[in-house]
Amino acid sequence: MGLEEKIPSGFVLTTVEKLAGYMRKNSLWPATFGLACCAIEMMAVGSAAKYDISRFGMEVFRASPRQADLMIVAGRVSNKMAPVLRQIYDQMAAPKWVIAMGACASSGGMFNNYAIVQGVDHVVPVDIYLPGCPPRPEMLLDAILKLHSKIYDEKLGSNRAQIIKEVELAAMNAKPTIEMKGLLA
Amino acid sequence: MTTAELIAADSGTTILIKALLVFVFCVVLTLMSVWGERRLVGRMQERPGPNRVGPFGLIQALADGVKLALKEDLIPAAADKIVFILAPIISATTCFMSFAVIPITGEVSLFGQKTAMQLTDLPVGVLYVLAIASVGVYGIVLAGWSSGSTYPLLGGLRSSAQVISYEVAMGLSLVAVFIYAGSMSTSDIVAAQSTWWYGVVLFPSFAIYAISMVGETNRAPFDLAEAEGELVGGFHTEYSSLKFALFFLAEYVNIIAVSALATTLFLGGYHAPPGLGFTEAWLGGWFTGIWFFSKVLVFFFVFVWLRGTLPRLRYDQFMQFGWKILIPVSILWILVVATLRTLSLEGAPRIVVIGFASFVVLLVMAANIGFENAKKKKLESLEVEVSEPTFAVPTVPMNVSNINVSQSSKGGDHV
Amino acid sequence: MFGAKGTGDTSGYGGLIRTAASTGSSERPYGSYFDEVADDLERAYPMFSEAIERVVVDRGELTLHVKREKLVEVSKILRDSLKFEMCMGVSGVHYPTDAGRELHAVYPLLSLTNNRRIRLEVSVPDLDPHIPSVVEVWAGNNWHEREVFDMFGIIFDGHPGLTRILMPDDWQGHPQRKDYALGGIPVEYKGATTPPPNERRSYK
Amino acid sequence: MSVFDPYAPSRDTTEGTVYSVTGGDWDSLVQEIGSTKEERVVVNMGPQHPSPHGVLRLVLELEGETVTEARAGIGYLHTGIEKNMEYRSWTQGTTFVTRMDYLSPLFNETAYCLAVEKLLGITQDVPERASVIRVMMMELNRISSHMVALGTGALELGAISPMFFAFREREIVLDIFEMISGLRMNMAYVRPGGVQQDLPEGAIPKIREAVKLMRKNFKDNTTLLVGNSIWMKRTQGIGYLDLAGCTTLGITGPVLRSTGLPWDLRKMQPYCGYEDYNFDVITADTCDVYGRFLIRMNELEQSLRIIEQALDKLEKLEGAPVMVADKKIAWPAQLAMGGDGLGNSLNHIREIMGTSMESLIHHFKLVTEGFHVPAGQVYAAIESPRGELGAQVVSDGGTKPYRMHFREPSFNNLQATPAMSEGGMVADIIGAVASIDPVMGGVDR
Repeated sequence: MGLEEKIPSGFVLTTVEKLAGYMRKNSLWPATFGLACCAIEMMAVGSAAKYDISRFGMEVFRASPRQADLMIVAGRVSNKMAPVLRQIYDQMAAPKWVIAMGACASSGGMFNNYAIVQGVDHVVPVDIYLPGCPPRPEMLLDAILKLHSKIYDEKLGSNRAQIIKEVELAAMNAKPTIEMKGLLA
Repeated sequence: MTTAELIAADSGTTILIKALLVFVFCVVLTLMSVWGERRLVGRMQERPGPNRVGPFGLIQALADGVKLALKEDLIPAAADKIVFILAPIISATTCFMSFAVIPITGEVSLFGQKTAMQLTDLPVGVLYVLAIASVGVYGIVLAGWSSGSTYPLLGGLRSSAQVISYEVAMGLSLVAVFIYAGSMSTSDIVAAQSTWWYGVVLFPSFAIYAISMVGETNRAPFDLAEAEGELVGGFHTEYSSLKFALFFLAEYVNIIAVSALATTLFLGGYHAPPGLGFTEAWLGGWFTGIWFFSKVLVFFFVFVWLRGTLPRLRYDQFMQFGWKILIPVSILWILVVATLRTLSLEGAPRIVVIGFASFVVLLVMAANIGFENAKKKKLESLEVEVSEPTFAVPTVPMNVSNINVSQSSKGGDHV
Repeated sequence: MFGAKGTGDTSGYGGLIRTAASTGSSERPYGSYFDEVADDLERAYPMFSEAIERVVVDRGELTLHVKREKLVEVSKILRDSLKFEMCMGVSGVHYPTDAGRELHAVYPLLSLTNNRRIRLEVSVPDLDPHIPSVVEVWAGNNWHEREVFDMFGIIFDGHPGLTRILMPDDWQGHPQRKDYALGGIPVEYKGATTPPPNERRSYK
Repeated sequence: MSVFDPYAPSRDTTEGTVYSVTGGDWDSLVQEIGSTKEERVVVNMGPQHPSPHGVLRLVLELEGETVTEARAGIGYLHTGIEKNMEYRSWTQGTTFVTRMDYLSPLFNETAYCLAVEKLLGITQDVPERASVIRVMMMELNRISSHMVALGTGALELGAISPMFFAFREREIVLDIFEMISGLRMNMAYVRPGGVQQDLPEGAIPKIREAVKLMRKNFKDNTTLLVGNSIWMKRTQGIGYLDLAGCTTLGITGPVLRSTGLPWDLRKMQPYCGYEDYNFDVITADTCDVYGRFLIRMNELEQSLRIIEQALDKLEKLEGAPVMVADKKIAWPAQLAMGGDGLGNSLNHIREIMGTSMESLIHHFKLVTEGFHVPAGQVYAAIESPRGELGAQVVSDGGTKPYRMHFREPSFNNLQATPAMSEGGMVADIIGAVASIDPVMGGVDR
């Protein structure tokens, strides 16, 4: 997050974007953030030869959030854990991504009660929601690959600023959820 | 013409080219070794390892490096800023410096000029390497101290204690080499090994050096300064981005550096293994570099192998091992070597030398037996004192078929 | 046929009326090893009839209802004389309709020596939720009592450090009491909302 | 704090002063504590730390590398499962309990179902085939659970490879689970009255093959660890807890057996027909981390023995029911895949929709409302991989549990952390906690 932010938009920037995207997606170090059942499937992705996440250069599960790029929130987040989760997210160095692994992390799942945060997106921004209770290791691999392509296409510098502007504009003009009738209209 | 004289004749351009080559060699070898380690460990654990980035995943390490460089640079609020920035720089620069005195090839021709792939040849080359290595440790210690958090502090403390004790063992293990080679210059030591490698002649020294070099580089099973299980990341817990990359780089360059030193001092440096001496003239002497590489890679493989196999030692056990075993053994060994050397230099008859050697061997065996007996006795006398509990402890009425696994062999009824 | 008698609750959720379960006292002989346990206890503890309110044998399990003032004494006797070396924790139960004895604490005991299990039960009113702690008898009950305090608000007098254990320190209320709603947040989906499960029926 | 403060009262206990803090009185409190205590190094491990299994928080007070005080903080995974079950029918309860201790889902389910069956008074009516399947599944589960314990335990002591070999074994077991129940974890396979469905075709030979393979593979980890002098040094004499300590702390499972007491509920208070199987209880008398790991390694072999005997029994019981005969309890769905790849057995649907109105009503009532369970309270305990797992169930006669409480072995055993680790080194704490093998999902529920 330094020089590359200052390149003017144009051919050079798009080339740098591609290169940075390629390097970033291929060296996506996850932070160890296992919480519940999903954590075991996450460990299986890292430790069972059958799935072997190391093929994508991701076996470097960093214990220190400072060195991690990806936080896989694997499992239910309780009200007591939420501040800790946020702190760890804040300790990570940008650019950083979050996968909400499993139904509980995505939406609270079957535990809609006093103890559980109803979706980790109440606490940190989420890039990929992965359904399942718990998702199979193959599903986690798929989510990671989807995140890879997302990272690869990510924009830098002025291009990024442009996109942020557009997204914010769209959000301003969007109807509130309560007015979005969808299928129930 | 000795290597020192060869190098002294170098022109300025040659020196520059050589310096560049040494640097490139280090960086490339580091990138390859990061990849190689992950692939090798993968094979040991029956999985493929990184294989998606580039052919066979070869540029995996490059991707890691570039990514780290593109990350946000964090400096914790509690950190001592100047030292925090300085620490990785110290680590990364010093690790390269020791390569200046490592002889990588024998006599080669570089753009028509006869030279040897060795940047400089100091008369006290090995001492220089040791000194540089000690400075490098400051990087780790300062990183731990300046981070302003407990894990790095503990990591840094462990590291300083570790390096002090293992540097002593390492230095002592080299004394025997100096005695035999009669020189502290790396090129002279290589030249002195043209008939017998010191790894064979001075095997105890070699073993001690090999153990302490693992301790010196903070690698498993002596990776206490990082100790992911206990201290998260140890000294580099608070580091991110390029600063972390520098530590990462330093770790691997250090591995290569100590391996290169081991090759130079104990495995005949760039010389071919016995019986393959004729290859040394191939490619105008450059082939000797290949022998050097292969020996370094063997050491590197052992580093990876250790990591794949062994658990981590505990801090106090590690220090005990250093101070109570490695250092006393080194000192005794130096005494023996010095005596033998003096005897043979004084021209004592061969029978006396052999007699002395076998006397020492017998002495060591006797000491070992005595030591084992003492250990057994100590184990027997070790009675745990248990105060009587004030409440009921269950008596075991059970006629349950059970196997007590701590009492070795099988029991119980296998119906 | 399906057991829906009396309440007329055919909602499918059986959530209209919850009555406290209360099994009456059992008479001797209790069967199994229970008579022996009761005899031993009576012998070792002369104030048996004062301390034990009721003896219930139900589904092959013996429950001794103990007055709270006598709990620690009875526990010590059970541990030392009757060899119930282990207490498998304590669990709270909240019976809001059982006036004067709303909160129950249930202690399952295990004897390794005799391979027996019994259960102690103590009940206290909502307004005075104090029970003497048995941590000095069975140290392993430390966390269990903290959990019951956390979840039911029963205060264990003499506990070495009675603080919340599962919920955050600044949490309000005791979540597993019956008067505490299940909680959760209403889920909003394109204009339609799904209330938390305990509010899903209009009969609430 | 001498003056009573209504907002931040404090009282002195043997564990030190306990403060109740509300609102903004932190500053005064911190000041007070800061003025009285001497300076010391306090390391806060967790709740997110690579070692202490999951979200356990350890607060350590250090003197150099020596731990002078250790306290465990839990609750970071509190899910409110016990409360949530009070709002679901008895059958739905298995779906919740299976997610408690996620490394041994089948044990949670079985403990719960045994308790419900006891309440219903149908313990004797559970078909034998169902019990045998339960035993087999539980023993497979014990293997997968012990494998994770061994793998992560070794990883925490710094050895990385055993982890991979352990997960290789675990995958074999999970494949069997998937074949039988359709899920790798959290399968809600054991139901009150029996099991959810019968074994699929060809399951028995496949399991036999897996047993053979595992028996061969188990040696890998044993040879990697036992006999490795570093591993021995890191485990022998570490985390000492003797029989007196275990009983007073209520500790069960491998930790209790490492003191030499062969206490195993499968032998002492058999359930699910465990009295009909031949196996040995594994004990050690070293009272340390080494003994506990050795017990786990050897229990794997005993589990394989039980599985083989269960398979023999299953072959004899081919075609027998796996659910109680009482239609008022048995879940009506005879699960089978329809032609569309979804749903229920076509025959079942044809019967309830076409031929019998009563069947339809019955199905509807049982699935939406669930069955009633007579009022009362019971405690059912089984031997989970971590110790005694007890289900304390109270029913008020309704279709939902009135109160559920689980006596989790991890919750109880974790209390031994200070006793095992105080006075040791920082690195020993990791080994001691690993030897307890706590699963935070079970601890916090």
